Amino acid sequence: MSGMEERERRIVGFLCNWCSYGGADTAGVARLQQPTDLRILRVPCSGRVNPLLVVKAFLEGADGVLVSGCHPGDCHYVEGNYYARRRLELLKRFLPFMGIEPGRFEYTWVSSSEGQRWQKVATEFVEEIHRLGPFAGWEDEG
Amino acid sequence: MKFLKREDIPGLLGRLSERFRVYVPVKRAEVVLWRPWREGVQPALEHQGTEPPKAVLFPRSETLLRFGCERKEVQVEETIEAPPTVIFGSRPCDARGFLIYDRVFLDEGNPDPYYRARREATTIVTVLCLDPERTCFCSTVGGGPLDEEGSDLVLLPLEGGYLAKALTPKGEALLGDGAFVEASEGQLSEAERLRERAKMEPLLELDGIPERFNESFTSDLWERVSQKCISCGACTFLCPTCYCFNITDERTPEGAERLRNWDACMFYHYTLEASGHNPRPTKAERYRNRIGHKFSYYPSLYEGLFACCGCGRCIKSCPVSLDIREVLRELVSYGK
Amino acid sequence: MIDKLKEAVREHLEELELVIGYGEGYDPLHATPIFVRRPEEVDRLLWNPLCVYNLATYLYGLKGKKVGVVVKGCDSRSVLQLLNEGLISREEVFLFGLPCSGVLDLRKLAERVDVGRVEEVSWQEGKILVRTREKEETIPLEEVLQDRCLSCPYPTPLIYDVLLGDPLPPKGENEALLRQVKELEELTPPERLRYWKEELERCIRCYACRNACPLCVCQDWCAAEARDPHWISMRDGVKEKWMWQVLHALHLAGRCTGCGECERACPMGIPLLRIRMKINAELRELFDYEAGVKEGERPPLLTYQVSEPKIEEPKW
Amino acid sequence: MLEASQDPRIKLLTYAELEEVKGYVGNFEVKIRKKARLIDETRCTGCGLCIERCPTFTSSEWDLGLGQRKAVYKPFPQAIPNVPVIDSEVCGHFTTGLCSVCEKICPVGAVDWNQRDEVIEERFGALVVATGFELFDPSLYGEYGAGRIKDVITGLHFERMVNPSGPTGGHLVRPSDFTEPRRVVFIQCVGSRDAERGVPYCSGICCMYTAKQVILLKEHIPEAEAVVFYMDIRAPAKGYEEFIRRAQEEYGAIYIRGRVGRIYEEDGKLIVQGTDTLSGQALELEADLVVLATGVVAPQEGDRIGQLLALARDDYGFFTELHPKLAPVETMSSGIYLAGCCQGPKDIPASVAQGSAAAGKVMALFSKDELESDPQVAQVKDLRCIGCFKCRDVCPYGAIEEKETPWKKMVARVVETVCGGCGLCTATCPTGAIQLQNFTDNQLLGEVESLCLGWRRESAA
Repeated sequence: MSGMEERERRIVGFLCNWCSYGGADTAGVARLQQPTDLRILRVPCSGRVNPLLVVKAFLEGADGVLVSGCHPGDCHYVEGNYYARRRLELLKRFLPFMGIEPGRFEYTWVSSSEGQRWQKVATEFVEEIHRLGPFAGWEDEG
Repeated sequence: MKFLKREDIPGLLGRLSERFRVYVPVKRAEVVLWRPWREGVQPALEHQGTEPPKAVLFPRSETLLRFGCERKEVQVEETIEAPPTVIFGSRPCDARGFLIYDRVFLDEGNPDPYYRARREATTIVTVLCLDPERTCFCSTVGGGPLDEEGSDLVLLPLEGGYLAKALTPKGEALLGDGAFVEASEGQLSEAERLRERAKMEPLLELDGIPERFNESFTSDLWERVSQKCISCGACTFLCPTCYCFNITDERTPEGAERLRNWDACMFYHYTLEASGHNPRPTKAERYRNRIGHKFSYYPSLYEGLFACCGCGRCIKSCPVSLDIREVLRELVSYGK
Repeated sequence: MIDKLKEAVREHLEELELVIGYGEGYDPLHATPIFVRRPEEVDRLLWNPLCVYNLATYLYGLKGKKVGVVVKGCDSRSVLQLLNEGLISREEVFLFGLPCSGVLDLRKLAERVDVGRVEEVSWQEGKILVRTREKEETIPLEEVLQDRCLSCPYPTPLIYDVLLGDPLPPKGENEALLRQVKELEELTPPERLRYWKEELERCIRCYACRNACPLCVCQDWCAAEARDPHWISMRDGVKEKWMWQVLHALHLAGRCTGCGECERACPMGIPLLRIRMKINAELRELFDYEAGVKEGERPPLLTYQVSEPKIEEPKW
Repeated sequence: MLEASQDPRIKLLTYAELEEVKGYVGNFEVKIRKKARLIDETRCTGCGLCIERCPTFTSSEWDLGLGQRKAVYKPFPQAIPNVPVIDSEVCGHFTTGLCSVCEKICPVGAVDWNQRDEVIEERFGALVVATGFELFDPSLYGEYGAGRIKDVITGLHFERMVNPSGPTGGHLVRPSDFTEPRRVVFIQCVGSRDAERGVPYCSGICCMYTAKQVILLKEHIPEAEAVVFYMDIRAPAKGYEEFIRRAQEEYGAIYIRGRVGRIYEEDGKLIVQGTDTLSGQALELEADLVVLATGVVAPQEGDRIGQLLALARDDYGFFTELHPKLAPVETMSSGIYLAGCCQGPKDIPASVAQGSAAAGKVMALFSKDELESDPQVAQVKDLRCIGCFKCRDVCPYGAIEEKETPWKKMVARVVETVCGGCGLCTATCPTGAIQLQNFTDNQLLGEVESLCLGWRRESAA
C-alpha cells in the first residue's frame, strides 16, 4: 500500500453492531487485507455515536476518526442512522472550523455483507490519514 | 526612595527574568491578563487586570500528585513546584487578596505546602492607584488605592515613570537593579501631592455587617438580591480573595493524577452531596453564602478582616451587572 | 416607548407574578435586569441601547410561574425556540415586545472611551454622548452597536402579547457579522486551531457563556461539569476549554438563535458568536432552517428525512 | 371465520378500522372505529329479505365488476357476521330520499338510518398485524390491454367466474360475449420481477395459482387449450413441482418460456404476440381469453397502519420483521407480531404457518407474569434528567414516558420492555441522564480514552 510504510497512525473507528461491524467481520473471514491502523469500537448503532465521542477521540490524540453504520433505510433500529447522518454531517462541516482538517473525520455506510466495501473504506481512509500526517494540534498540551 | 523610568522597565524585566519567573499584566484583545513576561511584551501597568494575579500563587488547576501502579506497587510522585517568581504590576487590591489567602493557606495548624512554597518564593511589586475606576471600593473594605500592605515593593506612577519603595527584604533585593535610580526632591514632593489627591472615602460603613448578615439569614432579601444572578462563576473566579477548590483524579497515559481546581460556591455542584441532597439548592442560598463568607464567616475567623478587597471585578465582569455594593447597602440597613 | 412600556406593565402586572425588564445599572453605561413585582417598581423600568441582556434567559428557571418579560426582536426568537422545544409554556409567559434598532457593544465602546471611568451618558438621534472626567465624546451609534444588530433581520419581536412601538423593517446587508466567520474560513485548519487555542487559552471556565444562554436549560446538570458522563477533565489545558466550546456548540446546534449572549457574557472577551454563526450557517444550508423564527418547528437534529437532498452520499 | 366468530373468547370486529394505538407490550390501549352499517347488528337475523327487495343495483367489488350487487348487501354469502350493510353512496334513501323499502320490509326493524360510526376502546396485551396484500394493477402494462380489452382478465377474475356463487354461476366465459373460450393464454409475472415498471421481487404464488387455473380450465372445458407464458417456473415447496408437471403432462397445458409483447383484438379474437426465448422464435397466437397472473403488492393501507403501530416498512411497503431469519414474526415494536402477506408475498401454507407462529408467540408472551428483556436498554438518572424530553422526540420505539419524581420534577422514564436498545436517546440527551446500559457514555469514553492513552504512552516510550 502506497504511502503507508511509515509508522501506524492512531485511528478510531466507531462501527455499528449490525452492519459495519459485520462487514468488517465479513472482510476478515474472507481474508481481505486491511490496514492495522484502524482500531474498531463496536456500538449498537451509528445513532448511538454522540458526535462528541468523535471529538473526544481527537482530543485524546487520535489522528483520524471513522463512523460507519448501516445504509440509510437499513438501520436495525429503523431510524438511528437517519439521525446519525444529520448529526455527523454537521460535525464534518463544523470540525474544520474548529481546526481539525477536513478528511480526518469521515462517516459512511457499510452493510454486513459488504466485506470488500469495508476493505476499500478502511484502506482508503487510513491512506487519507497517512496523507494528512499525525494530528499535532495538541502536542504542546501534553 | 528610588525612581524607575518607564523606558527602563523592559530592561529591568529582562534582567529579572534571568532569576525569576516574571508575571506581568498583558493586554490581549480588550482584556488584561497575567502572563509570563517575554521579550517584546509591553506590560499594561496602567490598567487593573481583568483577572487578578491570583493564579500565580493558586493555579486554576494544579497537580497535587501523580500516581500509578507498577508490578502491584502503588507509585506516588510529589509535584510541588515553586521557582522564584515576581508578580510585577499588581494593584493594592490584588496584594490584599493574597493577605486573605495567607490566613487560610498558611494557617499554622494546617498549612498548604503547595501555596506556602510558592508564596515564599514570590515577590509582589504593586502599582499604586491614583485614579480608581467607578467599580472600585477598596477603601470601603479596609484597603485603599495607596494601600501598601501585602506588597514587597510599591510603585507610585509619576511623570515618566514610577517612584519605588521597598517594604520587605524581598522588595529591597529588587531595588538593587540598576534601573532604579535615586529619586529627585521634585519627584518626592510631586508624589506627596498625588498621594493626597488619591485618597478615597469609604462608600458606606460596614460596621455590624456580620450581625446584620446573621439576622437576615432566613429573610427573603437573598432571593431578591440574587434574582438576576445567572449562577456562573465569573465573580468568584475573578475575585482576588476567593479560594474555594475541588479535588479530582484524572487519568494520564502513565496512570493518574490528583488535581486541585478552582471551584465556585455559585455553582450548584459545589455543595451537592453524594446522596443527591444539596444544602444550597438555589442561587439565593449560594449568593447568601458568597456574601456571608466574605463579610461574616471569614471575619469571625480572622481578626474581623473582610474576605473582599474591593477591586470591583465581580461588578465589572458580571454578565448581568449584579453590584455587590448594592447588596452591602441593603444588608447594612437590614432591619432598620 | 418607555412610557408605553410602563403603562403596559402597570396594566398587566396584576395578572403576573413578576415582570422582568431593564433598569439602571451600577454606572451610566450599564443597564441591568430588574424584576418588577409591585406597581411602585414600574417606574424603575428603562429602555435604551444599553439594554443588552436577553431576558428570555430567566424563563426556564421560572417555570410554573406566570411571568411577564420584556423582549427585543432577537430575544423573542429565544422565547419562540423555548416554546418550540416545549421547555416553557405559552400560558406562563406574557411578552412585552419592543421593536429595537440595536444595542451597544461595550467592547467596541471601550476602544473609544475609558469605560471604567464614565460619568454621564446621554442620547441624541443616532448618537451616544459619553462624558468621562477628562473628555466628552459623541459617537454615532452605528459605530458601537453589536455586529449582529447592524444586519438584524428581526428588529421587531416575532412573538409578543403586546407590541410597544411601531414595527421596524429588517436591517439591510451588513458585512460585519459575516466577516467574523469569513475571517476564520480564510485560514487553514491548523491556523484556525491556533486561533482558537490563543483565544480560548484565557477561558477561566466560569461558564458565563453557558449560564447567560437562554437555551442552555441544563444549567446545574450540564454535561461539561459531570463525572458521569465524564466528557471533559478538570485540567486547565486549552484542549479542555476547546472541548467545552465544541460541546456547547453541538448542544446548541439547531437551537441557537444567535442572540450573542454567550460572547457578551464572557468576562474574558472570547469571540464565541462566530462558532454559533458557523453552525447556524451550515444548518441553514443543510436543512433550510433557522431557530426561533417559525412556530412549531422542530430542531433539525431531532428529526430527519429519508432522503436528504442537501447531504451528499459518502465518498465510499 | 365462522369458528372464530363462535368462540366466546374471540371478539370479531369486521367492518372496523384501527384509530389509535397507545401503550406498549402487555398494555396496549387501542381505539377502534366501528363503521356504521346502518343496520342494527343486535336485531338483524340475517334473513336477507332486505337484500332481496332492494331495488338499487351497483357493480360488485367482490366480483371485480363482473357482476352486480344491491345497495344493501353482504360482500359474499359466507361473510361473518351474517348482517348486511347499507351502501349510503348508492342507496336510494340517501341519493333520492324516496326509498325505504328495506326499512319497511325488515321484520325486526333493524334498519337504522341514523346509525353513526362508533369508536370503541379496548386494552390488549399483544397485537398481530395481518393486513394482507393487494394485487398489482395490470393496467400499468398498457400493451396487454387490461381494463381496455374486456377479454383480458386477471387471475382473480378467473377465480370469481369458476366459483359456483360467482357472477357467472361457475361458468367460465369471455366477458365480452359470454361464450366459452377455446384457447386461453395465461401470462405470468405481470408486475413481478420487473424493477422498471412493477416490483423487482418474485411474488412467489403466481406459478402455482396459474397451474391450478390451467387445471380448472381443463376440468371446466376439457376441449379448451391452455397456453402459459412464463419467465421461470418457481415451484420449490412440497408437491409443487409435481403439480406443475401434472398441469403440463396430464392436462396438456402448453408452457412457453417467454414474454408477451402485445395483445390486440381482431375479428372478435385476441392476438397475442410474444417470443419463445428458448427457441428464440417470435410467436403470434390467437386466443379467446387472456388471464394475467398479477403479482403481490403491499396494501395502500399499510402506510397508515405502520404509522399507528410504529412499524417499519421495507422499500416495497411490506412490514419489516425484527430479524429476517431469527425473528420473522416479531417486529421492532415489542408485543406486535406479523402474519401473512403484510410482511411479504407468501402462499397459503406459509401464511397459515406464520399466523400460527404469531399466535404461538402471543401465547408464549402471555404465559409469563413477568417479561424478560434484553439488558441493553436505556436507563434514566432522575437527578440528572432535566425533563426536556428530547429523548422522547427521537426514540424510534416510543419507549419514553413522563414520570414525576418524589421531588415533583417531571423526568423521562424508559419502558424497558419497549426499549429497543439503540442508544439514540443517549446520544441525544444533553446532560447524559439517559444511558444505554452496556454502552454508557462513560463506558464508550473509557474505551476511547484507554485506546488513546495507550497510543500516547507508546509514543512517549
